Amino acid sequence: MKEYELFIGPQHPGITGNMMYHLWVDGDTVTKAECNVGYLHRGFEKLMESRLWMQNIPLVCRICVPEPDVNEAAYSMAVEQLMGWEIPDRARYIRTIVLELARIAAYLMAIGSYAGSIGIYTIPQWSMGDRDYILDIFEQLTGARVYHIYIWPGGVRWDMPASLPRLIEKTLNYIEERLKLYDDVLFENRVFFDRAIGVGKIPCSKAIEWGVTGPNLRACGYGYDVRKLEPYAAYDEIDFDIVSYPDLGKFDVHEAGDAYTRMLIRRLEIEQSIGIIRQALEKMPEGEHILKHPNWLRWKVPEGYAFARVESSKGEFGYFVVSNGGLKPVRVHVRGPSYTHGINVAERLLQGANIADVSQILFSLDICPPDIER
Amino acid sequence: MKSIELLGKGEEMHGRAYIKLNVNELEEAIKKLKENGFNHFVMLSCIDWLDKGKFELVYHMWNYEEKEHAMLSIDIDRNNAVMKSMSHIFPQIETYEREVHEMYGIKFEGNTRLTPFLLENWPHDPPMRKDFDSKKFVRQMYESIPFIEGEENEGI
Amino acid sequence: MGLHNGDKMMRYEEWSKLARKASKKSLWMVHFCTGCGAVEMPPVMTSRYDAERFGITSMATPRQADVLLITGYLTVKTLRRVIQVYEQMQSPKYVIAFGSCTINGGMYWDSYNTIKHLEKYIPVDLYIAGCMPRPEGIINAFIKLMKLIDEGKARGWEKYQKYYDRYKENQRRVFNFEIKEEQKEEKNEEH
Amino acid sequence: MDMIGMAIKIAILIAYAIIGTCVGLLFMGIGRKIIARVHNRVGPPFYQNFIDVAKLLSKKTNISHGWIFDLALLFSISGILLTLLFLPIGGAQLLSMDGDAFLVLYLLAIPALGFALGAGASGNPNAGVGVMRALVMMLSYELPFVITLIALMIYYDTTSLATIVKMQSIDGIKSWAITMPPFMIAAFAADMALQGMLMEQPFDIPVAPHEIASGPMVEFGGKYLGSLMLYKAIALVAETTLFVDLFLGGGVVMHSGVMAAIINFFVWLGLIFLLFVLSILIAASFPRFRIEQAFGFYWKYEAIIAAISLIWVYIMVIK
Repeated sequence: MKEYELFIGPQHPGITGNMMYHLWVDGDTVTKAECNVGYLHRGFEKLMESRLWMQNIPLVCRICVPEPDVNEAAYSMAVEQLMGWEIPDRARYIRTIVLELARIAAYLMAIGSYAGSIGIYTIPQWSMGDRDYILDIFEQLTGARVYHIYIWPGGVRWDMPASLPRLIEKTLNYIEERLKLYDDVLFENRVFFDRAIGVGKIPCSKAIEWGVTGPNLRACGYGYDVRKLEPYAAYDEIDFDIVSYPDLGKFDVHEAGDAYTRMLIRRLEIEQSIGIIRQALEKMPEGEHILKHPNWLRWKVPEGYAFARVESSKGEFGYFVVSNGGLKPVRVHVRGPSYTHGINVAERLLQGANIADVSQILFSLDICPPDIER
Repeated sequence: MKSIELLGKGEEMHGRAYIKLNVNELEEAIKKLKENGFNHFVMLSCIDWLDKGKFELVYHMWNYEEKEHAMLSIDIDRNNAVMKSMSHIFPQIETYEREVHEMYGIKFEGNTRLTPFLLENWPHDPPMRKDFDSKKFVRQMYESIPFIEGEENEGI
Repeated sequence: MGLHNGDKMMRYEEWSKLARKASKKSLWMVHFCTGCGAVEMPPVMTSRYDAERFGITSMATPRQADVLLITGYLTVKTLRRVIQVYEQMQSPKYVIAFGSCTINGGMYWDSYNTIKHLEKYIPVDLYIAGCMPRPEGIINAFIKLMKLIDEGKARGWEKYQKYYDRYKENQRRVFNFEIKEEQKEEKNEEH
Repeated sequence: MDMIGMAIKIAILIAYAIIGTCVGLLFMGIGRKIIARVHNRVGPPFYQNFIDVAKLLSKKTNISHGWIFDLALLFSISGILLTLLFLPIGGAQLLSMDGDAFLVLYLLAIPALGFALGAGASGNPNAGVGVMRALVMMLSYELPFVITLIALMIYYDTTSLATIVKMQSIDGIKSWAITMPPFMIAAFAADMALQGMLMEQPFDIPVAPHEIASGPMVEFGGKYLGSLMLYKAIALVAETTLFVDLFLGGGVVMHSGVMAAIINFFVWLGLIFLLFVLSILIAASFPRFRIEQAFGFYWKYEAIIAAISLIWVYIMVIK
């Protein structure tokens, strides 16, 4: 059969959002892949330059749709660096809890969509339903399901209600129970092993040079996590271990850096996040939750360059904020983890892959197009 | 900080090294840092300083062992925006250069893939330049298009 | 003869009524995530809200589907694909637009790359307000659409056929890059 | 007399088609409900598939891709209807002849070829890939299935489906083939082949939405998709009936009399329903294979299982 072209997306069930891969296929094997993005380009960075420092908060959370809180946290941290603020202890703990809850929600979504891509539709149905319980917590805490606009420069928008820890604990227990079901149906399924092991393998020696971060990098055997490298929020006071490749707990260890290991890392980090939230709830001190803000309309941020990074469920999120001492930022540049995963890494991994595995590779990299395009 | 020691200049800014370089020193500096543990290229940002008449390119690099972040900054002329491509050192610089090329109109010599990236068939000025007026563009481009009003019960 | 024709009309009316009854209970939507509203689609389709109760499922290709959901803002690049998808769908077809971004641009009112008013380019049967709409809102919109179909009011696709030229003209104006490119080429040839 | 006989035959034929589609659509609807329960959902009403078909058939525009595209559907539906006519349903069979067990195998291949024609005419690369996969799938599941069929033929010493059913129903449930150890394992192999025929996970490779956007039916819409759903409904009935005829005595539990015919019909209905539920439950709990893995699964494990049963049966017959 002669070579033909295949378009995966933008309207295709096997694509991770609104983006497109242009594949040249020979028989069943992809010979060349080209990523085509820009379907979600709203020009955020341009918009932020014409808005006040506080007006940017509702914008930044829209950069990563499945996990918006990391954006708010990173932007706030960058502004705090410029202002030279130390945020109150209670705010740090609340931020930790919110970020970890968002991580669990994002991981559940990632696992669900990955399972859909290999054809087991039970898991997405379950995991999306379970994710909704976390959104319920967010609704009680912040008033919104998806875009919370909760983490602000200087702290969090309002204090955590006294009844919330009980609800969080209940939800976490429920999710822990459900994870056992996921293991039975997906992570210990023979067909999953057949499908995922050795597929979309990132060459581990090249991983860092290619710019792989987050769970994908940890699946390659590098135990790097921004939460440990550059502790933000309250991560320096919380005891947790990084999950990385050879140490997969009760699961079988196979090849490093393939779709199987990447998904298992995500699965194990849900448990890790549950542990972190429990500790944070226990250690959370009383006190103020936010610093006093200057008048937002006349708020000038001192001149300088600030870079803040956080660990999102997809990898390293970075905000580069430049101020000239004015009312508005000069430049806000966002480093989305999918920027490297979706373009450079995916194009290389798709080369030589079977077309049956294309969707699986993309979902196991957990590519999120909005943070490529912004 | 290790990067400042290695390159012999620079200052500390909010816990990160900010190193101002000349254009011709950059390639050497990136290579040197890469050999010395700065093996993670974080990103390439561009800042348009309209009043100073220059573009500032910031190359962010990260060292996993030393936990150190280095920002290598260079200035290029705004009217003659040409720069040498660094994509042979880190493969992902290629994508960042594509974006900067599209958004600011900076040409990167040596990058063979400066094709349209986020925008499609964009005939206007590069949109991220400070002199591109977004609001005026929106008025001209989108607001001027008329609504199509049908009769009643013909949908909205 | 007249009577005969009337009979035929009557029968046609009855049939189309039946067809509407069937099509309102089985709305298949295209699997197309155009914007951030798409993140609320999985909860709608899955076990918490379960839209399949109402016969709503998602289909892989536009040929098989009836409803096009515009989930949020549209960039010019996506609009081209949306129009292609819309024209590939087989009538009767309906469009539901999500969120404030499709109504007037929402928070991207001054963005250079998003179209502001969706109805200038394709007919919209129903808008859902909010940024972003909640799953209950989405299901409510579907029920409202069912009502509109039942009453024969969801006729955006007929409007598209009727004012096809004007829609095409608007679309051409927003994609007018091609014209400008041609002009550029001409200029180059002159030089 | 001939005319009347003809008319009766045509009436029965139409009745078969209607029963086939109605039962199929009903089962698909109930199946959706059961799957929804597995998913922790409420699920659509059981008559949802009837509404879906009605809606698709009432669509106003129906894009065709040339006469081959139209012919393809005709091919598929007529092929599957013809298959249904040759299958004993609750012991009653419309058409029969010696060697119809082989004939049914060939008839079952016609719809796949029809698909290939239609997808080829549509010119969509996704459809092309899907058809290639469908043909490879057919090739894979046919081997274990044919081996089990040969085992049955050797045991019952016939090539007629009617005879196989009759021999199994001599003694009620006790004489069903599945009660004998060699046929138990053969039934397992055949059930896996059935899973492939029904295109359910782990063998829904030809229509995988995430990989090739629902494969051969990518360009089908409106009335074409509606007809395709009708085809699928009849195919579901025909394929499960084939299994019931081969291993479960065709659902025959009583002999002679109108009452017996009705009871047999309902037993048959219950059995194909159970088979269908089994297949969708397997589908709900497994991911899908890659095509070469499916091929390997059928030709390595399933074929070996089927071959063991064949040898076992052969030894039994010789003794």
